[in-house]
Amino acid sequence: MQIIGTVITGIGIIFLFIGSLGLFRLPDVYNRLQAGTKCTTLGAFFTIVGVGIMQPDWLLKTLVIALFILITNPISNHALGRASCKSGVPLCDRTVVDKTKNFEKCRPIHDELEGDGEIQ
Amino acid sequence: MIFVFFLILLMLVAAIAASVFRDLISAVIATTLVSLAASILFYLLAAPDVAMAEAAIGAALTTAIFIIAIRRTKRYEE
Amino acid sequence: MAVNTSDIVFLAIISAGIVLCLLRMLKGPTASDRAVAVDTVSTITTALLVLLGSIFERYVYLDVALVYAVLTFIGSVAIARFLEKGI
Amino acid sequence: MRKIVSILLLAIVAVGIGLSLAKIPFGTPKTKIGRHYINEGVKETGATNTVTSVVVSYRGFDTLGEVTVLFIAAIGLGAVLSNIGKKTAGKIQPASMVLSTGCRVLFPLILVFGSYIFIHGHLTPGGGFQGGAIIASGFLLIYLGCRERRISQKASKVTESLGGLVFVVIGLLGLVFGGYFLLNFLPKGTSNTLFSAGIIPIIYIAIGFKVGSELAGIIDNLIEES
Repeated sequence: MQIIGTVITGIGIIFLFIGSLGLFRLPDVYNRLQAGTKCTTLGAFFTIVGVGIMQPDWLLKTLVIALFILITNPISNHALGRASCKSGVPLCDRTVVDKTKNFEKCRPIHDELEGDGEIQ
Repeated sequence: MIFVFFLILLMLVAAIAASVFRDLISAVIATTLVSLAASILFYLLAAPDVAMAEAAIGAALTTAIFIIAIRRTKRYEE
Repeated sequence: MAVNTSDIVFLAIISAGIVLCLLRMLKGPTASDRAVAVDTVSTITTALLVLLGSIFERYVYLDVALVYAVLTFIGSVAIARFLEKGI
Repeated sequence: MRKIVSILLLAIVAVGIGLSLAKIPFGTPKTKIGRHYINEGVKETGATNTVTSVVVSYRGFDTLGEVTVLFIAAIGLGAVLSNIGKKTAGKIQPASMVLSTGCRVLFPLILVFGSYIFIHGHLTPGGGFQGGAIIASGFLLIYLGCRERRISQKASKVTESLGGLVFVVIGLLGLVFGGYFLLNFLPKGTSNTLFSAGIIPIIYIAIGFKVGSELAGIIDNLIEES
């Protein structure tokens, strides 16, 4: 039981590290969001459940924590992605397909835009 | 012990960043990072009550109040 | 409190991840990048708190991790709503 | 210049924190009264969490002062902001469907979690202030996600006043029963169960409601009236 839990926790922590590596290396906000959401959600889930398997008395509470992570993390990342789209952060120059051009909803708000895309 | 010093260094770098940034929203984000590190420090010092208060107030409420204040003033420092 | 070798390795890897996020927070050209970096750090922190609870072998310390899992996303949502001029 | 001074001050504070962490041995009681709290606290008050027994039982009058400070701050903020008058809401971007649905799903769970924190304040870490802050964060989430559901100012004021009233009345009941303010007049019960520790859970529930409604009222004032 101890060994299984340690292995699962190790997998989760490797996912967490890969997520932050992707956050550091990828070119623009939208790619970074992808690394920051998927990898860290999966990694945190594996880590927390792995600790729960290591100490079987804790399994219920760790499952509750993992459930909350699974609900809240995608919501905040969705809100951040929508906000960066609306505030006009540019895509990186290697982007091939931009489907948000076709939707009026996804375009940045142009009135009194303070220019979030500029580098301060 | 090394981990504690790592956390103190993290707090220090984030606090310096918060004082240097010209964009006030970025400064608020850096302040959130300071409060995260402070909460882990309280946790390591075996004070879970204080860590819980720091997490509940520093993570959500302080950020929101700063943002509401920035909304009525200018976003970029001159 | 028993610190195994595996725990030290885990803490080292997590520290490296937090350092990468910190660098992105310092570098990131727009405010959105910084917000994404801090959001990632808060998720990593939740996992770290559960891991530290298992190292300390204290069951009641899990409550703090639960507070993190429930509340830290509200700060990110607040920043996002400001950036899209919704608040 | 200002930047250099701020960086210098921060460095000094960091060195101070680091040195104090390196020198102080943690976990050894130094003072006589600290040793008394740790050794006799569970027996005398019935609360398993020593911090709670200090905050509510040994230093209960102090806590009443803190709650009063928070109350005065909320009242003062309302008085300052009511002069400005209502701004028109203007063009506010509505929240996306994911966010508003998530808010509606998560809001009751956050309320239940905050209640858990302050009801179990004498058993697990946490207490009235932490639970109140969590509940206020839930209301903040409502303001961020679905703006049209706002709380009524009157209900929050009534809840806040009731919380303060329960605290003071329980203190006065101690005066009636035993002779001093905030006497623990209820039976202690067996420790480490939910119904134990006499008046401590009741006071913490009152503080939780009071702090939660106060912080929610502050957020409502700031968002709607400024």
